[in-house]
Amino acid sequence: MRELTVKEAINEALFESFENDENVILMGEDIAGGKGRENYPGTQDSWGGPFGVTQGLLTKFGPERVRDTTITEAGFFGAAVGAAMTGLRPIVELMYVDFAGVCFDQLMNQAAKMRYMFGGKQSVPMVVRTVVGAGFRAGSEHSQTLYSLYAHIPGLKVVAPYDAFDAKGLLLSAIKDDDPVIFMEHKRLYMTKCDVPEDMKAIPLGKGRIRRPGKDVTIIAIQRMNLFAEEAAQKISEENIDCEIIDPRTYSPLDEELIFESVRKTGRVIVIDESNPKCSLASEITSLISEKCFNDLKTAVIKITAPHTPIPFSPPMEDFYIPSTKKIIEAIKKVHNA
Amino acid sequence: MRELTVKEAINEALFESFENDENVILMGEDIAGGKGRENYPGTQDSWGGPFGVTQGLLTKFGPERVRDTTITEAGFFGAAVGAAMTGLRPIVELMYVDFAGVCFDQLMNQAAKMRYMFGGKQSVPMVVRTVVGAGFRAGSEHSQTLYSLYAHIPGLKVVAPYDAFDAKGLLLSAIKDDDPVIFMEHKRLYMTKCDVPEDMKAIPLGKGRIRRPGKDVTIIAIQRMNLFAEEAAQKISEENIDCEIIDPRTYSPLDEELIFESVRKTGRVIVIDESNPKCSLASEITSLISEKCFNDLKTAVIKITAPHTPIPFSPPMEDFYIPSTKKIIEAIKKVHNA
Amino acid sequence: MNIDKNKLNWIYKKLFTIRFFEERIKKIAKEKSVPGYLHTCIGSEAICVGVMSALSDDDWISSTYRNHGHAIAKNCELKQITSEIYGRSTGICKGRGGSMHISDFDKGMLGSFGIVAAGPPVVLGAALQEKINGGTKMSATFFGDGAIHNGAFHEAAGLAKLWDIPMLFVCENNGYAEATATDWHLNTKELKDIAKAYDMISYQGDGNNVFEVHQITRDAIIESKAKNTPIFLEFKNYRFSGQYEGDTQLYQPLEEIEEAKKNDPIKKSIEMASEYNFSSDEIKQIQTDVLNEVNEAFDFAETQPWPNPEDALEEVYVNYPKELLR
Amino acid sequence: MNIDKNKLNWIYKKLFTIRFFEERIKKIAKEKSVPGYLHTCIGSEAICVGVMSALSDDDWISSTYRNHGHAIAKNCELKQITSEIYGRSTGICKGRGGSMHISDFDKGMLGSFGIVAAGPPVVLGAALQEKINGGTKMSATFFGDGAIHNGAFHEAAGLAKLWDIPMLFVCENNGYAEATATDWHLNTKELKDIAKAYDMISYQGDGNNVFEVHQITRDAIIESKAKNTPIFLEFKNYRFSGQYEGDTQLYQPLEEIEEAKKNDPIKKSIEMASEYNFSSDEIKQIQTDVLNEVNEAFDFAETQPWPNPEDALEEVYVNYPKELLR
Ligand SMILES: Cc1ncc(C[n+]2csc(CCOP(=O)(O)OP(=O)(O)O)c2C)c(N)n1
Ligand SMILES: Cc1ncc(C[n+]2csc(CCOP(=O)(O)OP(=O)(O)O)c2C)c(N)n1
Ligand SMILES: [Mg+2]
Ligand SMILES: [Mg+2]
Repeated sequence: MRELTVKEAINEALFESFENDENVILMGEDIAGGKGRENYPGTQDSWGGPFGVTQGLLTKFGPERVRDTTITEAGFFGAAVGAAMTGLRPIVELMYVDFAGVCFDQLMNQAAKMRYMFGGKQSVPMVVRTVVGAGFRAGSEHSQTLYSLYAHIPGLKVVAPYDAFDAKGLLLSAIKDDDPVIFMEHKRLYMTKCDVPEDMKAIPLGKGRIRRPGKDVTIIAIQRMNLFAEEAAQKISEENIDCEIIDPRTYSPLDEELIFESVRKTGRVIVIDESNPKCSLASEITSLISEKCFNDLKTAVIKITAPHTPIPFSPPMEDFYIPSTKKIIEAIKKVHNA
Repeated sequence: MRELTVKEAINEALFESFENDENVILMGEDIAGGKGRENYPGTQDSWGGPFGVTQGLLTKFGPERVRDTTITEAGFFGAAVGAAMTGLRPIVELMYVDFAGVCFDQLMNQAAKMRYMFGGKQSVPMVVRTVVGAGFRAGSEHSQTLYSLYAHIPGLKVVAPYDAFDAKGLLLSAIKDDDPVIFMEHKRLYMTKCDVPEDMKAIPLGKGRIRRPGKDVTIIAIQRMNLFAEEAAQKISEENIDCEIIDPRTYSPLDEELIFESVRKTGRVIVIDESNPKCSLASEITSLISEKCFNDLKTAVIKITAPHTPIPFSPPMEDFYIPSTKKIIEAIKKVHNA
Repeated sequence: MNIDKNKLNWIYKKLFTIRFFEERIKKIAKEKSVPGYLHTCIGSEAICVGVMSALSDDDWISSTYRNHGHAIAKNCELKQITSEIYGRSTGICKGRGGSMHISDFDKGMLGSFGIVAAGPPVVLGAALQEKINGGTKMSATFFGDGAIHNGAFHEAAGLAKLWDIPMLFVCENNGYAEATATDWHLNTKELKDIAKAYDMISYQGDGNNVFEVHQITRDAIIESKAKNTPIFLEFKNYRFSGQYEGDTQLYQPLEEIEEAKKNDPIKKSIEMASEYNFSSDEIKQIQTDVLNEVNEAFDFAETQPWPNPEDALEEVYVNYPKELLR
Repeated sequence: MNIDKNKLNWIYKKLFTIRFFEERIKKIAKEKSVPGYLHTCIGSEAICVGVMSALSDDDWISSTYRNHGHAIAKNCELKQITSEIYGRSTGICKGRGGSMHISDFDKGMLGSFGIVAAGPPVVLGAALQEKINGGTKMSATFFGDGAIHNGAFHEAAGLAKLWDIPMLFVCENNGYAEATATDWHLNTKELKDIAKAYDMISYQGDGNNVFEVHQITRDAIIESKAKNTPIFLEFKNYRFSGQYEGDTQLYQPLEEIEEAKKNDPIKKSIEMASEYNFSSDEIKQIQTDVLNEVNEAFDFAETQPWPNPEDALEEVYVNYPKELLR
């Protein structure tokens, strides 16, 4: 088997989707680069977005399908909606999810509600690719996750892969999906590697994954938090505590059954989300467990999230902001011993 | 004592705030009306917003402080931020909260984060007044609540009064507050009345209210849901079930202690929110209770929310969408008998 | 102007249908026999019909909350429209949309948006799709004078020009955005000059003259397609209706309304009928037919079944586990 | 042009400070000795300094992520700026902001925004406040060529004109928005023509000539205040830096960069020094002084203490129960 980084896996999924369906197009700021300098060698496709994820698409598929835009997210997100309704399968890039607020209307009120409020005759098969996450020393306006903003809105689907395998499989599905999907890529995971088979298949949306089976404590980890959860589980296994780690991967629809099954087994639960705490995914999952598995719980669920603050720039403060392996280990001990 | 409607109470609070502090200004679309027709008698101040809430302010305080705007929420919300930082206390109107998506950036990334990320030298004392809520047959784009979108964001405060007393007292506080406050008014409550003393005082933000003391079941009701909670509590009292109803009134900061105290007493809890369920206030409050009062709970908390759908127009469907007294009564019985 | 008799018949029929329809809506609004907000378009008939008469049946449009006229002129079923306004299960959106969101994808209506300026970006997308797929459908987005300051309009206009997208930005300048007069809120001398920011071709026309609207639009479509460029159209008229039914309209001076009535688009179209070889009997016949049709649509709607409450859960997504919709 | 010697001294000092500062930043970026993103402004010095030299110390400005030059020209403390970039507790934002958000309210900097076009509306608000309170502070918002298509810019521009707000919209047209060339993304012939949508006065100037920038800005301030109206300024220059440090800049043709170097604003200012009665010795002296100052600032920053981790919880709000910040 070959190893791919998350970045490579996403790039591959994009290439395959472009090849398999000519209705797939991509719009975003500097997703290729070199617009306006077509006459100079070496300028075209020299960017591929700030992380190089979309590089090569322009060269292979041309400027009609790979469209660098101006800084007009409300404009081209709306255009994606209209294009999706009328036959294309647009992918649009929100360069950082922190820019959500300049184009939230087109997703929340148009993409998400049109099928419903206009009588079900059409659908809006579009994908928003966006970059999330702290730990990059990128400051308050380039480090948020904002999962819950999108997950709150009926009509949207929300997906956030942890590793390259899931990234490829889920993006293939997202692009084929007939509903609008927000596909969230974590900037601190782009360079992480794992095996991805050559003939990687689409992974259905709405199916979580048990990243580590265990019997004592259930850890539900949101995207990058799987990294720390695994570290913590590994360490604590030395004390003979056996953790099960569940990565929901899709937050809407959420694979509730997978979560509940594990909770029923362990009765001890930790939910980890690097987002701000209030009305977060962590709140949602915790509330679901407490409602549906009340009698199975042996002790209170522990939520581990960022504090209710913006994301600070300075490393010691940002490290404090992000849930840590240490905090997770403490929580494991606490729920285990309760 | 005199009775006021919520609408009158808000109007009074605005008048008093304008009188007491000349730095208070108001900006919004058609908050006065008649702009451009100043030469014709009867045209000025003939609107006061679509619900007439701000009527009279232009006539009394003039066009410098009461500013009708164009349909540019990102523009004038940003202007409120800059005006607030430099000495004014702007109130801006988001005509319906459903328009949140066209100006979310200025609240989420600027108003909310500036104090923090720019080193704490300034604050942003502004108030966003907005209209929320279903039950008005106003369709998918004029009926949302979106409480949790704002409550999720650190740096914002979120307030939502139920009755005229709270509306006046909380708005007085919100305008005096040095942080950005989202003040949410429910369109189905505007015409409801209650006693409001002539010398009504400001009610501190972050303090909930026990709307009905009781010992058997705790009901935490979000804004208009207090109405149905009271109906349900009234009815069920005939069966000798004694409900305590708590209206948090402020969602950020949330009066957690008041909620926990009641839960410790009853051990049986229902949370009612007319919002969409995922990552909602109901999720947040439920998760807090399950974390902090685990040992006090005698049975699982029941969340009653709208379904995960946009808001349908047609009355039978919209009535189905909104949590009902009937559903609350069933839930009371369920938690009581568990 | 050469317009064939069939089209002329269609034009008069639609003009009267919209007017009769909206008058009936005003009546039932007073009686409060329908739920929710109602935004009627009395005064807009010539713009709705004139533009649509130049478009083909399967061209793409977007509308706003003030959409009855657009829907009627885009040949949506009158009974279904009415039933939707009544919130009935046979409504054009199955009762889920209501008056503000009347829309029929099968008739090329991409949507009726409650959010000011939400339509232009969406229609840009449909037009982009036509361009990419080599399609021939034209695209037109309707919006009001109030939308021209809004960022979403500007972003769509800028992209359309940059990307050489043939489409029409159709602005109905009816003198008011809610309770605010257009002549106050404009920065440019003429509203259409907003297009200068994009070096976009723009034309202005009398929105009360259905034939002028037709001709300007027809020419603009040809030019837009030929030059591969968007075109901005401003049609001036007057908003006789309030912002919504129930609006006291105190901000509209009475003398202004009286003055505007002289240019009522329906009156004008009747005056012009003889130029197009319509006898007054023919016009009356059309009116009678149309009024019957309108009345039938209301009779139909009033008696239609309500949706089931649980229908609220339908068609949120194409695919989503039903049990997770709670 | 008559500029007094003190100001001239200040201008040269600031020009060199910015250049030396950014060159040092480029170096430490290569060595990866500071965390996070760095957006340097080599090539923007004349615009930063020219505009600021026409503003008063307590006038309001906003900047972007590319803010080092604005902060230095607005007289923010060099040591505090540097310390912020290093993420230290003595940084100008206490280490919470970082390079992208360097800002000092006490120096009239309302903010450095990471969101394109977020600044114009905020500065509009400060200018509105001045107008309402009868204040005299001028307001200027800096943004790039990339921002002119964005809705937030358009909304702010439209409101400023409508409300007769004296303020400056200062656009630095440096040829690129990230990896996209300005000459591609413009619809208008000249960037400044975007202001036509608002019938707003606009001027264009050589952004590499600090004295031209100074004069245009000085005149614009006078005109803006006298006419109670916003003014749009476009200054053309070239972005020698990449979008951020580490950017390969492959999309910028080498011949273009070479050509642009001929107009390097620092080179130009040195060439023009004799016109302003500066000897080359005087210039060298200023450079030596300034370089020392820059070096001191970096030496200072490198040795400053880190913030405490829990300081992350400070100053989110003015008032909020601490225990609820979890
Ligand atoms: C983004 C947004 N802001 C505010 C509103 C409230 N609103 C509804 S209609 C309207 C006025 C629109 O005027 P115009 O564009 O001239 O259209 P008309 O009603 O005259 O057809 C406003 C402000 C809205 N629907 N959307
Ligand atoms: C709303 C928004 N969209 C996208 C970005 C990402 N981004 C950062 S800088 C930039 C280009 C800005 O170019 P320009 O305005 O010319 O400024 P310059 O960098 O040349 O100074 C983009 C697209 C952003 N910060 N904000
Ligand atoms: Mg109008
Ligand atoms: Mg630039």
